[in-house]
Amino acid sequence: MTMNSGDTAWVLAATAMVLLMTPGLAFFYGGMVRAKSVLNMMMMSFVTIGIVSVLWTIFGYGLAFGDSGSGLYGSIGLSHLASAVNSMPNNGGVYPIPELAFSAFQLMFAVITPALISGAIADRTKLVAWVIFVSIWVTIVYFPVAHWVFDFGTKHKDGSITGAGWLASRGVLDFAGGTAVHINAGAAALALALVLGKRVGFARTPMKPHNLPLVLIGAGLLWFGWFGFNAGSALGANGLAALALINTQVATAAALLGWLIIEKFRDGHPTTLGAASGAVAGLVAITPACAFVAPWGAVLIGFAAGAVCALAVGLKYKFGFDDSLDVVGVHLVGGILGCIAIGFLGTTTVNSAGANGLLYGGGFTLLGKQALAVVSVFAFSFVISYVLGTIIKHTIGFRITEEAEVSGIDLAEHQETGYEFGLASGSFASRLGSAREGAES
Amino acid sequence: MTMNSGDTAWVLAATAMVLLMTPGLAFFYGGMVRAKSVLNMMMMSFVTIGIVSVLWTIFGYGLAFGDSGSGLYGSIGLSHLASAVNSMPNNGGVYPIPELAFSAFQLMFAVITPALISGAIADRTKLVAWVIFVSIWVTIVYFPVAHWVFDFGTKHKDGSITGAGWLASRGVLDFAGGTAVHINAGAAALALALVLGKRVGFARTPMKPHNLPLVLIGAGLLWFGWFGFNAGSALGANGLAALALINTQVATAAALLGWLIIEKFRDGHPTTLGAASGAVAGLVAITPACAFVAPWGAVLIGFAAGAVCALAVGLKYKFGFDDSLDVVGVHLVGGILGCIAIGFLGTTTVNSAGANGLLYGGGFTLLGKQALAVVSVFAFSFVISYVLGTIIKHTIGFRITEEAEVSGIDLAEHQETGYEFGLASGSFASRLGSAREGAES
Amino acid sequence: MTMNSGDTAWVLAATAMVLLMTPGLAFFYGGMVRAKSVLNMMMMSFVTIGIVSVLWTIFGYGLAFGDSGSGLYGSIGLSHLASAVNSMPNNGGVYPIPELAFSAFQLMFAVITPALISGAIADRTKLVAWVIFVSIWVTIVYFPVAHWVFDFGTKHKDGSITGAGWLASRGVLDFAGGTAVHINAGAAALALALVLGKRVGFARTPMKPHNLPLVLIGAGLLWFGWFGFNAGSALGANGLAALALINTQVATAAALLGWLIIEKFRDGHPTTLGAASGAVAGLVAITPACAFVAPWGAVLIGFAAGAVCALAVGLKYKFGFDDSLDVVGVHLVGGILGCIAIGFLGTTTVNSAGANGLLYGGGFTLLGKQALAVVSVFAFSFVISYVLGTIIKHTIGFRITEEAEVSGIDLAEHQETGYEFGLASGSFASRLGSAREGAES
Amino acid sequence: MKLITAIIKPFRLEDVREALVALGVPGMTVSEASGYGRQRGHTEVYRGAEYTIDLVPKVRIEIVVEDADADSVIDAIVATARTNSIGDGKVWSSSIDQVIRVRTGERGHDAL
Amino acid sequence: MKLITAIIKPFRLEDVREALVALGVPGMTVSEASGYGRQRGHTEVYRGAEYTIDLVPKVRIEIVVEDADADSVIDAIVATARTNSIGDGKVWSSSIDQVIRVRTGERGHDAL
Amino acid sequence: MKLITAIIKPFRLEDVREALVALGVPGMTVSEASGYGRQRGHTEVYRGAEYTIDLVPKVRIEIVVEDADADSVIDAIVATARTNSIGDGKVWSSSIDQVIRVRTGERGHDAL
Ligand SMILES: Nc1ncnc2c1ncn2[C@@H]1O[C@H](COP(=O)(O)OP(=O)(O)O)[C@@H](O)[C@H]1O
Ligand SMILES: Nc1ncnc2c1ncn2[C@@H]1O[C@H](COP(=O)(O)OP(=O)(O)O)[C@@H](O)[C@H]1O
Ligand SMILES: Nc1ncnc2c1ncn2[C@@H]1O[C@H](COP(=O)(O)OP(=O)(O)O)[C@@H](O)[C@H]1O
Repeated sequence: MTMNSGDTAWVLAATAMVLLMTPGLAFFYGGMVRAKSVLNMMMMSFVTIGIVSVLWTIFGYGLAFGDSGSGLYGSIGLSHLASAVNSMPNNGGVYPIPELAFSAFQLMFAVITPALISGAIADRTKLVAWVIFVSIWVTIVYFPVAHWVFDFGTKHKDGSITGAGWLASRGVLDFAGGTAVHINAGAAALALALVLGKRVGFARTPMKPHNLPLVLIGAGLLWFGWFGFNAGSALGANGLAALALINTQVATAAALLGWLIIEKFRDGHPTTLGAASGAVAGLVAITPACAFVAPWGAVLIGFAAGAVCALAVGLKYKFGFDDSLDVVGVHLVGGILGCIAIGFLGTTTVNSAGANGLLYGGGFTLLGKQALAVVSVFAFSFVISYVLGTIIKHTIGFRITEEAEVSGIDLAEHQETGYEFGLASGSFASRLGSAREGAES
Repeated sequence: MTMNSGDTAWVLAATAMVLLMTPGLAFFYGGMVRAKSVLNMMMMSFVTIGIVSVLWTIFGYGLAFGDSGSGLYGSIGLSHLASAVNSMPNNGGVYPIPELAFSAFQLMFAVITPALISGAIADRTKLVAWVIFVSIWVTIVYFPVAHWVFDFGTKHKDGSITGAGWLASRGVLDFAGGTAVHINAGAAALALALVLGKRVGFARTPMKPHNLPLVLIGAGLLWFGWFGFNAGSALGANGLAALALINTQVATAAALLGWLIIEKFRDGHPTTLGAASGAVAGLVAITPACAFVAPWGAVLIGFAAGAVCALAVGLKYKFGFDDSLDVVGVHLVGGILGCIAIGFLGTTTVNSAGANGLLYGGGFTLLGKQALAVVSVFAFSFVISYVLGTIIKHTIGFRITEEAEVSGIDLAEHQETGYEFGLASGSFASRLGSAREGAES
Repeated sequence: MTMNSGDTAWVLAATAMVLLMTPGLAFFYGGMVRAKSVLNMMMMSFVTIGIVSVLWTIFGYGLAFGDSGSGLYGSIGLSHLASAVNSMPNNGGVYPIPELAFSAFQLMFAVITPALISGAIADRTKLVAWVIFVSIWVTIVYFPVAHWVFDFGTKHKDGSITGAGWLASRGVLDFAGGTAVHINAGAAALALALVLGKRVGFARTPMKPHNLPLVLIGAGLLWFGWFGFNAGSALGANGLAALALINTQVATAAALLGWLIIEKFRDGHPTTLGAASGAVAGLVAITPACAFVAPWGAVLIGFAAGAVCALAVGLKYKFGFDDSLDVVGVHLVGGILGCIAIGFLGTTTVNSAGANGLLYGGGFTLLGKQALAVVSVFAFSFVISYVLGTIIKHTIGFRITEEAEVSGIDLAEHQETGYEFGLASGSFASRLGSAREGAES
Repeated sequence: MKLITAIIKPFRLEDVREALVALGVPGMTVSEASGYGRQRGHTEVYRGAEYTIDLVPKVRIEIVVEDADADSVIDAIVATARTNSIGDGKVWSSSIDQVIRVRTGERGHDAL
Repeated sequence: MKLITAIIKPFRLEDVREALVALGVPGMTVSEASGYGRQRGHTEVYRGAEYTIDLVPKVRIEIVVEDADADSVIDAIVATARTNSIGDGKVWSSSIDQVIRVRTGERGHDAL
Repeated sequence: MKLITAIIKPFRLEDVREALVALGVPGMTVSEASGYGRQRGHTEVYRGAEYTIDLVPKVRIEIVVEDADADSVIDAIVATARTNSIGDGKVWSSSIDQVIRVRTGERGHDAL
């Protein structure tokens, strides 16, 4: 396909916007933990950007978007991104944009997905264990699942398509990653919350957010970046992108209201944490559906997501698992809701490449496909994450000591404290040589 | 008009940027209040995004950009956005972009305008009253006024135009919303400040900003987003957009300096709050003018706006109304200054669709039109806002109790506190059922 | 060249993104100083935006991109930007975008470069001295050096080129400003750190960052904006921009990891400040190289930059100069590393307008050119900055009093304090008249 | 010499300070505190998790005065800090051996 | 009347409060403090610059009690705050002349 | 046993701490405070509204010492905290009944 500069312009901008989501997530999560853990919480996101981007360059892009013929994973090997470079400036690919722009855009999805998981294991995770987990998890879970869902293969002159992922080729509709990103991360989050166990004092000691303005900064940046995520997934500047964009906005807005209404009736007062959480729930739920439903459908999905997730975040107290920042309640639940909703509200009047859901006379076919995708991504991610987490737990260990957790993970893992507004009496020494004993104690 | 992917790319990016302005505003305002009100201040912006986006989907877009034939408001009914969806991917509209992109872009303007008002009534407003005010205000004030100014109607083959707003069809120049956004919000802010009355301790107790870095984060995001606001209003990626963009930058820069110079001479020291405020004043003032004046004219307008608004923010102490965060002093004054300045500095050498102002030999015609727009938008908005505010005040009440105001609106209205850096001794209980009595007390 | 809306769309978006970098820098720097200096630190960035944008309008654009025929500076005079306006909507220039878009994009580079310097002189600089320094420095250092590197002149029908900068015409490769921006700022930072001398208590009293989440907010916004900086420097939405973008991402990611690894081995713990610093070091180093190397080369450059800069920031303690926030260690060192790395890793397989480095069989030619650029920009900037700084020091004075420095520059220079979370007992008075004596004391 | 310690509601601080200055008290030291007592704390709710915060923000004022002035200072504080609602606070006084002004080394009466 | 001052580890505060309430202590005042002592502080490293922070976060509790209750209160604090690790803190008590409830002006026993 | 309370300028804290350690004082408790006195506060201006902040940041040091050591500790604090400018602060001392080390329950001399 010949390259179109307008489409390229939008995908470049969208890529930058999606990158910003991961720092945004770091702030959203960071503000929610206690002041003694804010740095570690943010570090998990930042280090994930580092790891995944480098792995993507080496083999990740190939594993996700190469062609093994199986539909289960892409190609194994080191050359894929290199060949993408060589095909510049015009790619021979599916979209009217440089293949490197496509690759960069998809990289940002690979970055944020594992970062999402970190919210489930706040305040207690060894950084080195997290680094190892992320490295393996993107390799054996994310890259393959991205291939399943996002790789639409190569269309040949005779109309045949080869190299598509097995879910994509079955006509599963997931515009921007309800399955590969949110259900995937949510399932892994649940697995890790179970593997790591509860924080010291969970459901007994207050663990209130230490900096709600920081949470809202994160939510604001997430919302902004998500337009790149969803509307950028059109991989061009066109009507579909515009549809995805406006649906993203109205669903998120409705979800914000939905969450606040539940709070008003359940707790007596709507909260700013609820507004931020509702917005994120709406963003999650509309992600798969944003270019397959009409705006009124987006409002419905958003409103339902806000309300349902507001109720779902309490489940961890009932079932007794410490999904610290509600990755399950928001990303897993919201992701499932959005994927399934397409089965009802999908309509070809807004997108001829989509399909009609139950309410548009499409019968149960689409619903079945969507359910298949939900179940298979959830099961695959949960099982592998649980096994991987357990192995790490029993080898190098996944948690810091209880003492370090109580006095604060920032100090224990990073020798830093988030804030210093008052007196920090002490002395100074520069450290130009190698690690001293004191540093290890 | 056929769709152009480059123009679409820019409008999509600009739309996302304008969305970010409302969280940006939340931070700008939130940092300026005392720590006990920061959440409520931000909540007013976030909940406004929620409400306006949903109303836009249902009827707002039609009310603003449909055609009633009157020029006073668009069309009444539910179908407008739906038909926009159906016209995809190509619209039959005025601009070479999908109609949904236009609609989404305009939605962001409808979102931020009422959010701007909230700065006038900081620390003391019942959330439910604000929700009701915003819902009605956008419906009976913003949507109609947007139609007046922003709807240029449909051009027919015979060259005739139908469906334009009454100010737009009279040749009033307001590129990105000096009237519909800033004067409109500023007039409503003045009305509500009068209706609600002063905060406890106004002009006696110190009410200094609690978090100036947060104010600057807000200002930075506003500045960034405003390029979308102003240059996006070209609805295409072209020379006009570039002119709007560079004018926005240089006017804002000059306004920042203008405000600081006034502070240096009046107070002895330039302040960071002054820098942020000056920047916003410049952004406001250049909004209507950004694509009608030359860059040197933009510098003049910016500098004047910075200086004049720096002086204007003191007026509330003189006249005794508590426009808490100076919405009148910045948005009303800056908006009027920018709109009127076009009457002097407008020139067709930079934009053939513009007009010549007094200094370019255009005589008083343009100035008269601009004054008409200023006066009519101010009067309409002020009167309706005052009446609407008064009705709310005397029915459900607009203010929280004095006790709640003194101990802090965040706790009273949201059961939250913004920060927890220290000891928060207490106990924990999860709340899975419905609202308990305690919550209502 | 005829205008292309897709290219224009990307440059407009990139321009806005680059603007956001300067507030981002303000937060990155602001969080790193002590709470008593946060406002002054941010003010230095914000006031720089003000000054440089206005000077750009008056004469800066001409000085940088006009044609004096010498290759050493552009044109002297006031008319350049005005004539750019008149050439709208199509420019007669080198790029398929409106000249005003090019001018606005380049303005943002001129803004951030002097702002970078401010990190070297934290906590102790008179604002008025800074204002004077920036005004003169951009005029006699930045605008000329930008001409050297960024002005590729006008290509005539006979293939000849006139008006190019002397380094650009020699085939020096610096895609987005390793020399003109980072080495330039780093050299000036070193000069000013020497001229101003050490802070009270330097290398004795702890001076730990007061707000690391703010540092990370800054780093996140810098990272985002830098895509505009680097990929926007393609001045179009094309394969080169995509290459620049993905290289920026992977180099930055690798640098983040590189810095953390050094910390882990030297200090025992990786830190969030290290992650943020590593990211910035990577962004700096890839800036000149982003469109001349393959992604694997970008990973190498990034990793090296992270590791080398992590070691370099300690040098100030060894040599005893107070480059407070390590502008030398990050921007000078990282900038040199990136510029020289092109001499090794540059390859025409990714960019035919580039050149082959040593490892691609290009011999030492490219390396020599790169070294020439590094040395000449460093020497020019260091010498002039040192002289200029010394003159200011001995005339109006460059530092605040020691007492003011100890009690905090925010109060001394701005009569403000950054935060107010607790009790601020005091009284109120509005100040509508002119500066009172008290204000001057 | 007596040390008077007063725990009061934060928003009364400015009035108490003014009253003490009017009484001729030359100085005082103020710090933040949290109180537990009859006054109930408040409830905060985050994502459906309810936190009962038992501590209420208070301000602590410490004033060193001569024995003869103690009663009038106490009375002034009690009178100005009072809002007649639960949680108005406590005032207590104790004897101190000596007080020194750091700047001059003066002791006792001269140190105040 | 006695004033009991306890410097304890922050994370013991809630348990100490509960123990005191169980003992019938009607109120207390809590504030943040930093301690220097046998318990060593920690090291922070920023860009290779090492900061030895000598002060350790502590909580100060002040309780006014009647003379007769002082010992049991002290014992309860010591018992609940103890973790048997260095830095558990100190408790001291001193005599105060009088205590007044601001809200009512009551003194002595009635003021508690 | 004596309790010595010192209100000093924050930037003198580190020197005072060192002097006390040199003197063999094994521990102390530090907290933030604000002072009102001869030293004038400062003015802040926000959008033309002038705020006169009367309180000046200070640090409070509390040290429990044996009676015999009180004078030398006081002298050391006064000597090190002094900058000879207004606002250097105050030091006062009072008697305490007893002091207990939480970790061990030791009392008196052994508790220090
Ligand atoms: N026994 C006590 N010792 C020390 N401080 C106390 C004591 N009792 C109360 N306080 C302080 O006095 C404040 C007010 O007490 P409270 O019982 O709430 O109200 P009131 O004094 O009006 O009866 C508390 O918040 C606490 O700071
Ligand atoms: N002489 C003292 N005067 C006042 N406070 C002290 C004194 N010694 C110790 N403290 C306080 O008690 C805390 C615990 O003391 P430390 O010597 O660290 O442990 P321990 O009491 O278990 O021996 C210190 O952090 C400090 O706040
Ligand atoms: N009567 C007092 N009681 C308690 N603290 C006091 C008293 N007078 C002064 N202080 C404290 O001592 C500090 C210094 O006092 P100030 O009068 O400003 O200077 P100086 O002690 O040098 O004369 C004050 O900020 C305050 O914290």
